[in-house]
Amino acid sequence: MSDSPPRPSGMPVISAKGIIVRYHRRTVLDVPDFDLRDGETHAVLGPSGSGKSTLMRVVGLLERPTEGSVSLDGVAVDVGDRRARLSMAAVFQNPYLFKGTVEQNVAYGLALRRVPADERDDCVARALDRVGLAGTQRESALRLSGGEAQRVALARALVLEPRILLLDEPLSYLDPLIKRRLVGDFSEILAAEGVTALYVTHDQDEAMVVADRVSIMREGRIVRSGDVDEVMGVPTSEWVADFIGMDGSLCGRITTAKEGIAEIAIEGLLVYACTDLQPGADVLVGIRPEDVTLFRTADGIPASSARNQLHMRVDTIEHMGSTERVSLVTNGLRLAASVSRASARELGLERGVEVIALFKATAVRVAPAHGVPAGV
Amino acid sequence: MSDSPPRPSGMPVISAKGIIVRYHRRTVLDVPDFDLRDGETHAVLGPSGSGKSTLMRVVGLLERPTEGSVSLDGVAVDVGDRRARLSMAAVFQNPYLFKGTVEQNVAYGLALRRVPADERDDCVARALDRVGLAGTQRESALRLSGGEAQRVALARALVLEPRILLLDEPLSYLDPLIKRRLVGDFSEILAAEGVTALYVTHDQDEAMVVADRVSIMREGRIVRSGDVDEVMGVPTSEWVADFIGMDGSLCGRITTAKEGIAEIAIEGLLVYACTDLQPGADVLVGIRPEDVTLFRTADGIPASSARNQLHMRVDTIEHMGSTERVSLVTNGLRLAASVSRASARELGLERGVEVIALFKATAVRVAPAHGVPAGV
Amino acid sequence: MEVFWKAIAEGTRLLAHGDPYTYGIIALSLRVSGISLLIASAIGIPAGYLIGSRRFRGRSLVTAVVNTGMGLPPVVVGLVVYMLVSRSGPLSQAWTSWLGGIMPRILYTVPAMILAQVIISLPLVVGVTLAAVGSVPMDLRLQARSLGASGWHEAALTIKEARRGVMAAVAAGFGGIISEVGAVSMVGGNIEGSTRVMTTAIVLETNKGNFGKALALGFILIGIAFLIMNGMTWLQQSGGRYER
Amino acid sequence: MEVFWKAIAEGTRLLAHGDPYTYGIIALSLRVSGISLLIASAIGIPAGYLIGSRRFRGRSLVTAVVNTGMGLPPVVVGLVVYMLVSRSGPLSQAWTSWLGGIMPRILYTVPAMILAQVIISLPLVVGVTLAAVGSVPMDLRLQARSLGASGWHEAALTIKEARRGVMAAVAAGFGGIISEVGAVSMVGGNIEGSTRVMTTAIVLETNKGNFGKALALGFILIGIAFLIMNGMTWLQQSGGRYER
Amino acid sequence: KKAEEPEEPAVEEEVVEPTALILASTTSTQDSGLFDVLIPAFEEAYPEYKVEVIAVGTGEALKLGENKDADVLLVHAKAKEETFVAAGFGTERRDVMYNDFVIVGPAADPAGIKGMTVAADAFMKIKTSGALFVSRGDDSGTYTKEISIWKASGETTPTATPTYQLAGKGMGDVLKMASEQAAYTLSDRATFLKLEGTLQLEVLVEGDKALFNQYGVIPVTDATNAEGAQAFMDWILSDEGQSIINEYGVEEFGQPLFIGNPS
Ligand SMILES: Nc1ncnc2c1ncn2[C@@H]1O[C@H](COP(=O)(O)OP(=O)(O)OP(=O)(O)O)[C@@H](O)[C@H]1O
Ligand SMILES: Nc1ncnc2c1ncn2[C@@H]1O[C@H](COP(=O)(O)OP(=O)(O)OP(=O)(O)O)[C@@H](O)[C@H]1O
Ligand SMILES: [Mg+2]
Ligand SMILES: [Mg+2]
Repeated sequence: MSDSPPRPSGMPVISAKGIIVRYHRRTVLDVPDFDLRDGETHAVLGPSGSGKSTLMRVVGLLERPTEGSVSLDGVAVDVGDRRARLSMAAVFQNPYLFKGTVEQNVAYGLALRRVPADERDDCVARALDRVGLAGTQRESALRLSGGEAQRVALARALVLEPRILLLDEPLSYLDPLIKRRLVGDFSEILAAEGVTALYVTHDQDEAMVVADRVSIMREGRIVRSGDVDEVMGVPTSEWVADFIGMDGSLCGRITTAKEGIAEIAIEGLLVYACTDLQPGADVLVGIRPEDVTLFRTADGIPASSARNQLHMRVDTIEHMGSTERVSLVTNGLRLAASVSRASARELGLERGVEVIALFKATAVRVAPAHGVPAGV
Repeated sequence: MSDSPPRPSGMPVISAKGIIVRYHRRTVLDVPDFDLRDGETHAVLGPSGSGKSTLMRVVGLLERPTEGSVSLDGVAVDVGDRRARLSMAAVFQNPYLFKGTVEQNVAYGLALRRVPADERDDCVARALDRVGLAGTQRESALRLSGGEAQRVALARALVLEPRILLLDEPLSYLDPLIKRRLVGDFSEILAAEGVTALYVTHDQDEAMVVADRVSIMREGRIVRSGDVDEVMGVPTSEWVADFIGMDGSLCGRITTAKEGIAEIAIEGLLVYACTDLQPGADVLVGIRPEDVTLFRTADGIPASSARNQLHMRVDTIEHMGSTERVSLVTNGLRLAASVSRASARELGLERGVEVIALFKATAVRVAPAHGVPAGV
Repeated sequence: MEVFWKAIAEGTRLLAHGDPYTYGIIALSLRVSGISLLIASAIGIPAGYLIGSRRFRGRSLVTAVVNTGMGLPPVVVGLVVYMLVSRSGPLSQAWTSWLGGIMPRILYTVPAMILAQVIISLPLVVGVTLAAVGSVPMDLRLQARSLGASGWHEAALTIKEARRGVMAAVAAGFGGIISEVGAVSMVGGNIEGSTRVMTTAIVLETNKGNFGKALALGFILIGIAFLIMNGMTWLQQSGGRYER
Repeated sequence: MEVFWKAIAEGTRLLAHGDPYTYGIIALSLRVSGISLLIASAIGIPAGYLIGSRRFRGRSLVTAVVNTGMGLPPVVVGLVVYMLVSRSGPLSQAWTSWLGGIMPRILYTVPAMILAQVIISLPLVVGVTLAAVGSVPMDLRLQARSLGASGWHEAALTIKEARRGVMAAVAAGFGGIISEVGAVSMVGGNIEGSTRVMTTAIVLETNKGNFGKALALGFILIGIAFLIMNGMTWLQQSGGRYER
Repeated sequence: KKAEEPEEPAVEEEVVEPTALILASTTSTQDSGLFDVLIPAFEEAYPEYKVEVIAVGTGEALKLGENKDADVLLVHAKAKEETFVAAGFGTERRDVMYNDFVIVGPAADPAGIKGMTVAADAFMKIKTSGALFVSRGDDSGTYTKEISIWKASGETTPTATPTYQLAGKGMGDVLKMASEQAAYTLSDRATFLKLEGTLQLEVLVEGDKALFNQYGVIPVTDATNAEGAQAFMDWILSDEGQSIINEYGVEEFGQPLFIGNPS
């Protein structure tokens, strides 16, 4: 009869059912089923305007949906349930800081929870240190730079050590240096016993580092949801492929399987992959551009442990900063490779050039094709 | 005696001299010399709080610096010079939208410039289309999602087709899909005849795509400034190296040079690079992690056209999303390699493992070491 | 309670029967307070914008002075204006001695009442406007400037952003003068047919002991104020469609 | 101009000599208006917060009603309060008939004046507060809630964020009553030593033809209002250090 | 060191809280300053009462009596007072004192009424000359008197015209208005004498019987403090009260402002 029995890990902490949010008759959110499981970090990705922030507001009991209900630990809760809200803390997309000092901002939630002042000071100092703003306690919160403000908003939530963290693009204003550090910190904080997090982001790398599960949203709906490797590795629709930066996934069928290595027939070509699926299974196959190495056919193929070697033709080349994204085709099959600018120059890559795409069997992600809705 | 003689390209359009900005005695900006050359896109990178936004406000004639002066086309200008301001348009870090519709926001600057209403409508429609918000004219600007708001702010500036664009992290809220599209668009807009841009960003890849020149700021000072390849390729201090995600640059001396390929001695090792510098020159050498391929020594070195092969040891491995950043050392020399997660697993990379780092001579960036201040 | 119902009935009767006396003082009240409000807004909103949006030394002192102005006793304002425009006041004296002419009498005329009402409503308009304008973020104004806004455009935008507060300022100013009696009666004289407005009429009826008629006029005044405020609120909220 | 200097000198003299009559009416003015303001703020700020921060049907109507309240003629308020508390008024009648006792007289006492002043200042406090509160972004309030704020905390934070506007509201309310004369003289009776406040004293002196003394009292009133407003402005701005 | 002083027994003086006696009167009486000497003298004679003066227009004063919000009235509109008593709102009405009205106007006297002895004739002359006349235009005793004079002159009650202003204000204000506009008006002598220094007006017509201004005292029926009201009436009609009335003003103006004529 203890009032908080240990919940089996993986049980939904928060679950939202039949959520519909309409503004002026426009439906901006239509999510029949969404949950945050105990201890997981659930990343939500999606294009701008797809309803991520709205979903966060609904799950965070900050906005009452037009339809549907949210429950916490299996009990239906509402916007008015302050006890439920007290177990959460949110970081909004825009860092809405309160008038006053940085310290007053970070200590806000602690004060509400009646944490004694001296304890509070310690917590605040630690939280500020964590976000790289040690010693800024007395500064005015409204005079901070964009990134500083965002970090204060982050500290303000982290300092509460809540059971549930709701983070809406918490690192969007930050430079790679501090971001790298904070992402590392996050995975630590979020991995800690019992912290459940909803993590809205537009940075897939960030999502892959921190998240256990990923949901991809589009126009108010969740179009793909699952474990991070699965979702990010094997896109189930062209749109998702495009969104996560892959050139679509390939449909094939396993022809043989031996010692954990399956031979998959795709459009007449054979691809080797590590999978436990059995011959005859229809599968989706995804290969991340980063895992594909290119060679000019003229140079001959070097000896390599990589099992997959496909002769392909360069279709398009896209600038992506320090790398080039090369789209490859061979009779209907499409693949992308990410190569450094220098290599691209060296290899003389341009539209129509013939190359060999090399990738390892372990780099090929495979998912069963059935059960995946065709439309999305 | 035409009133706008064609200026030779590359002349400073805006130049700021001896700028110092102090808030409450704290110096947040100390930039003796900064200019935007005609037609260039000048990216400003730097950690949070380093003074990027402040620099933009000063250059954009939105804030009078404590000391120093700004001139436009060689003529000293001030916050009060509206004519000077009319040739610029800015996108702030936070999308400050005005109350009213999306259309009213985007048309704001046009209305100020007395563009006739029907022409205005066309321009607005085109600008909104460009940022992927076609048809949202009549929506309330204050009800948009974070990314939508940012794009409206962007459209509001782009629609003016100003001579000088000031962009403060204009894409920070956007997902990769729309970002990729907009970055592409930007390089087009910015490459157009006569558009000069200051582009504050924390995304190096973005900077590398759009920028001609880069300045890196730290604690209110510009610590590195130059052409994009130079700055991003060869860090001149450990801090800059860290910031741009490289493991420091290496100091060496050119021993021989033949057919454009130089042999550079670094800490007793030899590295081959493509450079025009002559033997005897002291140089800094930088290699981007993306250009380094790793092989397990046990597997033997494959035949390769890459001239540089260094035997090294894995020092640390850091999660970076879909890739792993592997730090390598060999007697004092330090190098980073970026490998896919799958490859890292395959190669069994972990601290202490011996590997061969393979990189091409063309991937080695070389800069003369003299003239580079030692401290920064 | 009966007396109130009676008063409302009486008020309705006065209006319905088109009583020229009543309509006359209603019209004058609206004219005097309307013109005063226009003048006070024309001066007060820009002044409030300047004080509220600029940072300068002594700003808090200026704010305190303005706030004090909200507490100017109308009687004192009336007295001061009276002294200025009285036959023996400095204004008339100066006029007479410098210009050799007789100053047209303005005491006991509508202009004197307007002068007093402007003085009374100005601090209200300025004080509330400056507080409202101060809540518009600096960066929003910078953003406008960065798109090419001149000082005027920036001011217009800021006032538009602070519209609700500015409207409250105008409403407070209007409320302060439409209901004011001390100053208008002192400088206007409450002359039937020329300077009698609703409030002075109410006071007169009260002094006569005609509480019913006084209340009736009071209710008419309140009703008219409501119609005007409703119109202003409608303006104030009409932008609300696009606000959060 | 001389008359003004004389009045200021006279005012200073009255204060310096510790004239008990003057100090008495100053003290009473401050007590009456101070208590009224406290009551009006205690009711008006929360009410302004609720109206300004909630979205509900009829909000603009409520706003218009509140704004109309800013234009309540003090004489009418005085009249209504008088009728309520008069011996033949409904309140006394009810008291007498239901409870069988004689209601303690409140006409011509301080409580009656406070009642009238609360009615006069309440709409000002509510109206300006609601406009100020409306300018606090919804998301800021959501952010507070997401950190565990209850409704009360959220209200406190919102009012703190809108502090300048709320202070302007209180200042306007104070200005409205410290300078008010119609209602207090009607329900207070301007009785020397018990209900005579500064404004009624000014009117009395004016009627007696003692313009100098009237002005002197007026300047004292303005001086006191300035001191109080200065204190409030100081409070209002003290947070400014942390504001943009 | 703290000395242990024996607790001194507090001398419980028998202080009876005086009961309030509300006197509704006219502004002119209050403005004349008479109450400043009259009230303290009464309170000395009757320490059990504390007089609270409510100075309003005669009409409002009667209304306050009607509502029983005043205990005793001191007003000057004889006809109305009698109606008031007849309606049962007052127990009785007694004459207290009178002062007289004077017709005042600018020294230049454009209507040429100076020295006239019949008020009604003077009014006619002002009217026919086209000079400006400022009337109280309220329900005050003065206005009531003015109307009766107009009636005596054969005129119907005048209405507002450019030369006849209905001010609807107190005596002091109307005098100021007349002074400012170089106009004529009817004033009670007391107020005029009190304000004479601030005005550019002179007494032009005085002494007509018709200009007498009778003040009466009325205790309110069922008053809260009926005893006090009675006491006040008795006292003001007594020799003590009357002598104070007859002396007030002599020192300052060389003539009394009010002349007692108790009935
Ligand atoms: N209060 C509102 N009234 C009307 N429409 C709204 C409101 N709030 C949000 N919307 C709309 O709902 C949609 C979803 O908004 P939401 O903020 O959830 O998007 P998002 O996924 O967070 O996007 P972003 O990545 O750009 O922040 C958007 O198109 C937005 O315009
Ligand atoms: N008005 C101000 N008063 C005091 N300090 C300020 C003010 N504005 C900015 N600062 C400080 O100046 C420094 C530089 O600010 P700035 O906004 O230029 O940084 P930034 O490089 O744009 O950072 P970010 O990437 O986080 O936006 C910060 O430390 C900030 O706290
Ligand atoms: Mg969002
Ligand atoms: Mg910035």
